[in-house]
Amino acid sequence: MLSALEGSQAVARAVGLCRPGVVAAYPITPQTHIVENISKLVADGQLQCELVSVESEFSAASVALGAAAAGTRAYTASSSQGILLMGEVLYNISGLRVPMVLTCANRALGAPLNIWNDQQDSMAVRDAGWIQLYCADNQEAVDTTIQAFRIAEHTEVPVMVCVDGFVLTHTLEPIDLPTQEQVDRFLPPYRFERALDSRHPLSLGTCVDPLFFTESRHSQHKALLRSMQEIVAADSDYAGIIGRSCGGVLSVFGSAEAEIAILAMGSVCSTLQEGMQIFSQERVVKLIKLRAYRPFPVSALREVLQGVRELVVLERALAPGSGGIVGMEVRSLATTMNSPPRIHNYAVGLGGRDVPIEIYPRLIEAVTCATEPVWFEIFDVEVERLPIEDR
Amino acid sequence: MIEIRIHGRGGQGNVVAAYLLASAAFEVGRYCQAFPNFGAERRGAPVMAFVRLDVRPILRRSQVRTPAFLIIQDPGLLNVAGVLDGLQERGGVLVNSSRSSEELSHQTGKTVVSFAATHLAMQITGKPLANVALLSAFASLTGLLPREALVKALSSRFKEDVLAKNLKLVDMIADRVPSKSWKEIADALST
Amino acid sequence: MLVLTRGSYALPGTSIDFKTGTWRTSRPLHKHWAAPCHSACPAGEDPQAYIANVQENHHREAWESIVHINPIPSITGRICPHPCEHACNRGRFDQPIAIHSIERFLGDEARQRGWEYPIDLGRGAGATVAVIGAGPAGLSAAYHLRRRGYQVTLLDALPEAGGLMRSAIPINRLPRDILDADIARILALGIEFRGRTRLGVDVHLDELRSDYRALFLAPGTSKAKAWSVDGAVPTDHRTALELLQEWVAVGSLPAPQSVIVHGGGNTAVDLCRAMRRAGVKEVHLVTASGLPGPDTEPDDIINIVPRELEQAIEEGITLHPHRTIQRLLFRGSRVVGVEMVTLRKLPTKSGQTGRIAFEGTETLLHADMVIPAIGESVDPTGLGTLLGGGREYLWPGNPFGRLEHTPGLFVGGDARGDRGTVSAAVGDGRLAAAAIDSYIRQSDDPEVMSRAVITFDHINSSYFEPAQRVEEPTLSVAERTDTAEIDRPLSSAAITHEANRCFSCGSCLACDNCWTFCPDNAVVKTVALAKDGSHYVFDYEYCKGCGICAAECPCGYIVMEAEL
Amino acid sequence: MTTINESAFDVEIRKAVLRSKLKERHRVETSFPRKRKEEPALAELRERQPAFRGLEAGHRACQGCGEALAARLVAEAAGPDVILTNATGCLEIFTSPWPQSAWRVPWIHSLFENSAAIAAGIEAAMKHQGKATKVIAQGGDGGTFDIGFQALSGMLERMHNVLYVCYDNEAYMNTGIQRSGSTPHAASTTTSPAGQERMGKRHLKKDLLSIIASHHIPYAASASVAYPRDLRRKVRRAMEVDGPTFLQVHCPCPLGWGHEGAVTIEVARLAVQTGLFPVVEFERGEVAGVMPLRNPKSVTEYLKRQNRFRHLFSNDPRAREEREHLQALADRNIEKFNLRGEGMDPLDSEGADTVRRGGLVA
Repeated sequence: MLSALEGSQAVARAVGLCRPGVVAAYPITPQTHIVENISKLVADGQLQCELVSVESEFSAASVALGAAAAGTRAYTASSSQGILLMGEVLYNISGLRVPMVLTCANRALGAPLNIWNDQQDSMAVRDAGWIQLYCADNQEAVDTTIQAFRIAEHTEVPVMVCVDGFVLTHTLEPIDLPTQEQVDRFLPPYRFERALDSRHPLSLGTCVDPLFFTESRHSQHKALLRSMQEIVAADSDYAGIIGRSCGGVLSVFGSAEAEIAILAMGSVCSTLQEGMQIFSQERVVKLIKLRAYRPFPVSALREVLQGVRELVVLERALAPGSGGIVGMEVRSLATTMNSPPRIHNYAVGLGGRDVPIEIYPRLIEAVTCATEPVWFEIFDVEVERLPIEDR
Repeated sequence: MIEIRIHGRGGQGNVVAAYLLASAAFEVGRYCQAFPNFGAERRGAPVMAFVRLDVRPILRRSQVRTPAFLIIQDPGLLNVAGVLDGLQERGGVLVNSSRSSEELSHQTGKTVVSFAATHLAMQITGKPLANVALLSAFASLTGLLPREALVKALSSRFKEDVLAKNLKLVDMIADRVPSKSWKEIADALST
Repeated sequence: MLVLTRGSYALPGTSIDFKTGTWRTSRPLHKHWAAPCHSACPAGEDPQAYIANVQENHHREAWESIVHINPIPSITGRICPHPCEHACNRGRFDQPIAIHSIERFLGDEARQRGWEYPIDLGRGAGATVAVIGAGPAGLSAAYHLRRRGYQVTLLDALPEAGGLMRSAIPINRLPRDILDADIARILALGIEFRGRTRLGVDVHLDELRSDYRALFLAPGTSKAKAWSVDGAVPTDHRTALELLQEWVAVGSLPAPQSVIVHGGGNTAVDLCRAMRRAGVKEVHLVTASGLPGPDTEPDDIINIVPRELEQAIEEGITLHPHRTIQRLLFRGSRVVGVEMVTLRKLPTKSGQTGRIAFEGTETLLHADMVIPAIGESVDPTGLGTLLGGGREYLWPGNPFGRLEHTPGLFVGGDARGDRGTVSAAVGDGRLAAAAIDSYIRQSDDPEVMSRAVITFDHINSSYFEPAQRVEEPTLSVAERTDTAEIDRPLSSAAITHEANRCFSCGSCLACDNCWTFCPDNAVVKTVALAKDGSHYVFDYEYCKGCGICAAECPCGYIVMEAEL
Repeated sequence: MTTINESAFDVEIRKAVLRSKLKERHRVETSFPRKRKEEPALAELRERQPAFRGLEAGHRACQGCGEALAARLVAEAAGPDVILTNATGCLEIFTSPWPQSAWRVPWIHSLFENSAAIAAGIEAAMKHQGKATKVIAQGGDGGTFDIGFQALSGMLERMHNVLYVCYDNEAYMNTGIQRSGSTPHAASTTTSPAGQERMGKRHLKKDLLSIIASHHIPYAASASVAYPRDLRRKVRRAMEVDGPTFLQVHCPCPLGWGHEGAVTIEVARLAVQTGLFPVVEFERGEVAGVMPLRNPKSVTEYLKRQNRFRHLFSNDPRAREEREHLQALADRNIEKFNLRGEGMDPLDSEGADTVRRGGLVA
């Protein structure tokens, strides 16, 4: 049923529909509303779960790990510094192949301190062995959250659902929450085969020496690659039951024949989508909305990039001293194409900088005028605000 | 698309006003979007929130730069730089103030409707929060939101006594402002 | 091929595949030492073993363990000077175990409850053996021979069996009903006793040697040794043994005003006490030995049951330790006192020890009577050439008492010349019986147990609590009579308490320490499987050889042995 | 052909079991398995021990490892219906070199500093599943006093039904003997070495137990491997409590402390008997019990047995000073916890380890 909900509230209710047994979280802006809303569900008796209000994000991830390893569906959420504080645990969870879901309310990393949205936090842990799914709007955030549990539990790879902080989490908009019955049909009760159980006492988290560590990393890599199919399958099964899809690993808007394409992740896709409608007279363009960043959908991307001559890759983060993060990976896959597009890599909307709709025509103009591909630039830098040496 | 910007101060229920406005619109079948200009400001500091209403799904997530309407929760905010920025030429400004609409229109050079919302809210709800009163006035001015929509929106947020008082406030405000004087603009933007 | 598990989990307890035993350079072993009490017991008892049974409240098993060695624990428990207690490692911690009390208790229990000697007569060899002398050595030999199934004839000059135990030990130390009952129980095993049969008078060696397959000679020592001080002898010279026997048999003693007894054994002390009770005002005991204490070397302590020494002092006996009589003082022909001199047992030039008198330490002691208590020798009557060449004893020269030049003839007890206690006599009888058995069966001498003796430094005393040794209640001096037993029995609870003080030196206490403290689970608890009699086995597949078990074994039962 | 749906996991288990059976050494059960006649007698006996065996033989701890012993005793007393977590450290490393594990209870190692948080998560899961299985978090002193302290404090504050056991061997032993917050004053470690200018660690051993007790938890206690009966009793006591409990178990590290493995227990015992390691119990923040010292021994007795204090026996005048300092610290402990015994007590520092024939029932 459609209702006007704040993004955080919607995500919280989606989590509740998944019937987690243990939720552990530590407050950090802009994730707080999610946890507050879950707490409210528990307080109102609408969700039977153990809510563990830990003393740090590090413990939040650890508690969730403990719970999931013990065979209970577990969930946590965080942002920014919190994600980094969890970092050590995140690697550990994925290495142990313990399924769980984490919502990252994306936020910039300090210093300087900044509570606003970009995606530097989830990018910083992109190699932690988690599946990362980015949401373009709150409906996707809800649907992806529910799908994430199934993906995690089928693949035994943890899933991070990335929801842009404030831009989505604090925005009220009409959202269709599936019914409990639908979610139950989609998501069977959690069963972890290697659960800690005194009747079946396994040892988890052993020490693996050089003789086998290479293989264990290979296995983990393979598991991530295999999860691609499960992401697609979960999305299509979800569509079958609930009637709505998130596009699997990626979606394309606009003309398939377009020679200009923009690739982006997260809420900026919505603005760009409207830009495409408003400024449709400009050029034929297609928008590639990348939902799965990990696993990185190499073949799906290669397919949608066929025939594209100019590709803009937008980032909400950067690798200082190198440039774009997503851009670099796209560039690398393009080298495997027969006629790769020229790739222009921009970071936009860092630390909450508004991404106005006008960005669309400006980008199109920039790439169509460019004589050389833009290796990497931070869009919208006000040069005069910079110290001389940094201009 | 109707874009609205709400100015207030931390603690005045600015975001609530935005959410209520969007929710009420949702109740009459509009697409809506409401979000704060997310800040770290504390109680008393000037803040903003944005509302978009449309008959089509709203995609853009940028801030509202050219609002059709401004809702200003206290007259002091009129002195804050940028409050009136980007207001569409035909747009209207709803201000909580004891000064007259005319006086303020003259001062700002915009179409201003004002009334002493805090005073009324204080009388009815016992709390100096103008947001619901302003919302009711906005509904009356634009004719966008029938009473039932407001009631539904308020019911989802308030309960029992607080709800009753706020509903009373809503009803009391409706004829304090020139009803439907902004309806034309609103309708024009709604197609 | 080993295949990676998801998330690299491992199955429980699979470390068992990893044999840490290969890390070891030394390994723990159970070492069954001889406990000092065992080693010190002249009878050959293993008190540590039967105390272990008492700890578990298995009194009958405990008693059976004793009578496997010594048939008369209720007697030795009363009268033995118990060198076991002196040797007891617990003495280095607080006080030694009151082994004699436990032994006595078990002997009394057996008699009172009518426990039968655990003897299997079925295996009887049937051959006949004669035992001459029904004192402790003879009784022990007869008993042990009977246990082996021999037909034993026990001969004694006196009408009743018991030897010195009957003739010379004060009744208040060894009630005769107890002696009678125990002897009766032994004889009832099928031993033929012939009293009033004096060797050389009523029977003769040659005739016995032809009638029996073997002979065990335990005639004791009944001939007073010649005694004089520089050639002088009191006119009223009587030996202590004579007087004591007279007192035990008839109940009368001479009662001068004051008496000096010269000697350091039980006979001397028993006589002192008897005379004191008979009315002698001043009784002096002059002895070359020292009293127990820091000044006295262990081998120089007076060979008397400590509690008896205490009782003697209580009763007013004056002791003159580390003294000897150098001169008799006469008034006419009558002795009026002695000159004493201080002496010490010291190493001499020859490398042995000897008693050295110190010039200038002479003192005079006046008394009406001087009685020597310096021992007796074997009565040669009927022994023919066995005691030739003026020898006082039979000196067999081996622990079995085998007289090398006369096959089939064995000797034991005081007559050996190197014994002095009932317990030693009991031990002689047991060893001789074993040797006689070997002789008759024409097999080799039985093996003599020779385990190393465990010392206190092998005991981990952290695991034991200080606990007061029990003492038998005694009659007060005023209550003491010639017949009532002075040392009263202890309760079963007191005995259990005392038994629980035992360190179990060199024997497994089954305390679980090794099992509890092994970081590697390499000590496995068992009863059925331990080949060495302990309750635990070492799992050498996993034992890393750290040595904690050895260090923390309270009993010194575990030692580390280097593995090369 | 069977039609039972076999999960990938089941298949893995089955294969592993088959592999192990080939080697004739394997168990999954926590109860003692049935007799297998073809097995050697010793292996069978191993299975039939009268105590639950939570930590199996074949782990790779050093000879005479106090921590291995402590963990073994804890697992024995707590099992089998228990789930263990383990901070990174020696215990974790030597018990779980894949594909082997010495644990016969469910066990998980995650990280160095989150043992308590992992345990809290498992406990929450047990609550949610309606199970009574108790959770024990384990860590060394590094993982408890230092890096894991925050997670531990949080777990205690939230009143999780978890027993946290700190195996206190007073330094980071796994990484090669670096000083920790638990390292005693003046002890030499590789990061607090004794030298010309220093007499070992300059700072004091953190009074962790008091800090823990100040969380107002139902039960917090210290124990020593030298007193296994006391240790077992405390584990059982803590297991009975529905709420957070804490045990600090003093366990010597022969390598790190510089003594022979054989004297591990003796050294541990001396730590208690000198007063340097007070064995105490707190309930709701109040001292509820102590192991009295019958005859407090001189700290020298303890110090001289360990190379980490060797420099305290040099000619340097500071050596004497530091010895006196340590003695004063021991005296302070004795005074603070009123440890001085009043005569003989069967549960005092000399009575608590008394043995008797037939072993310890407790």
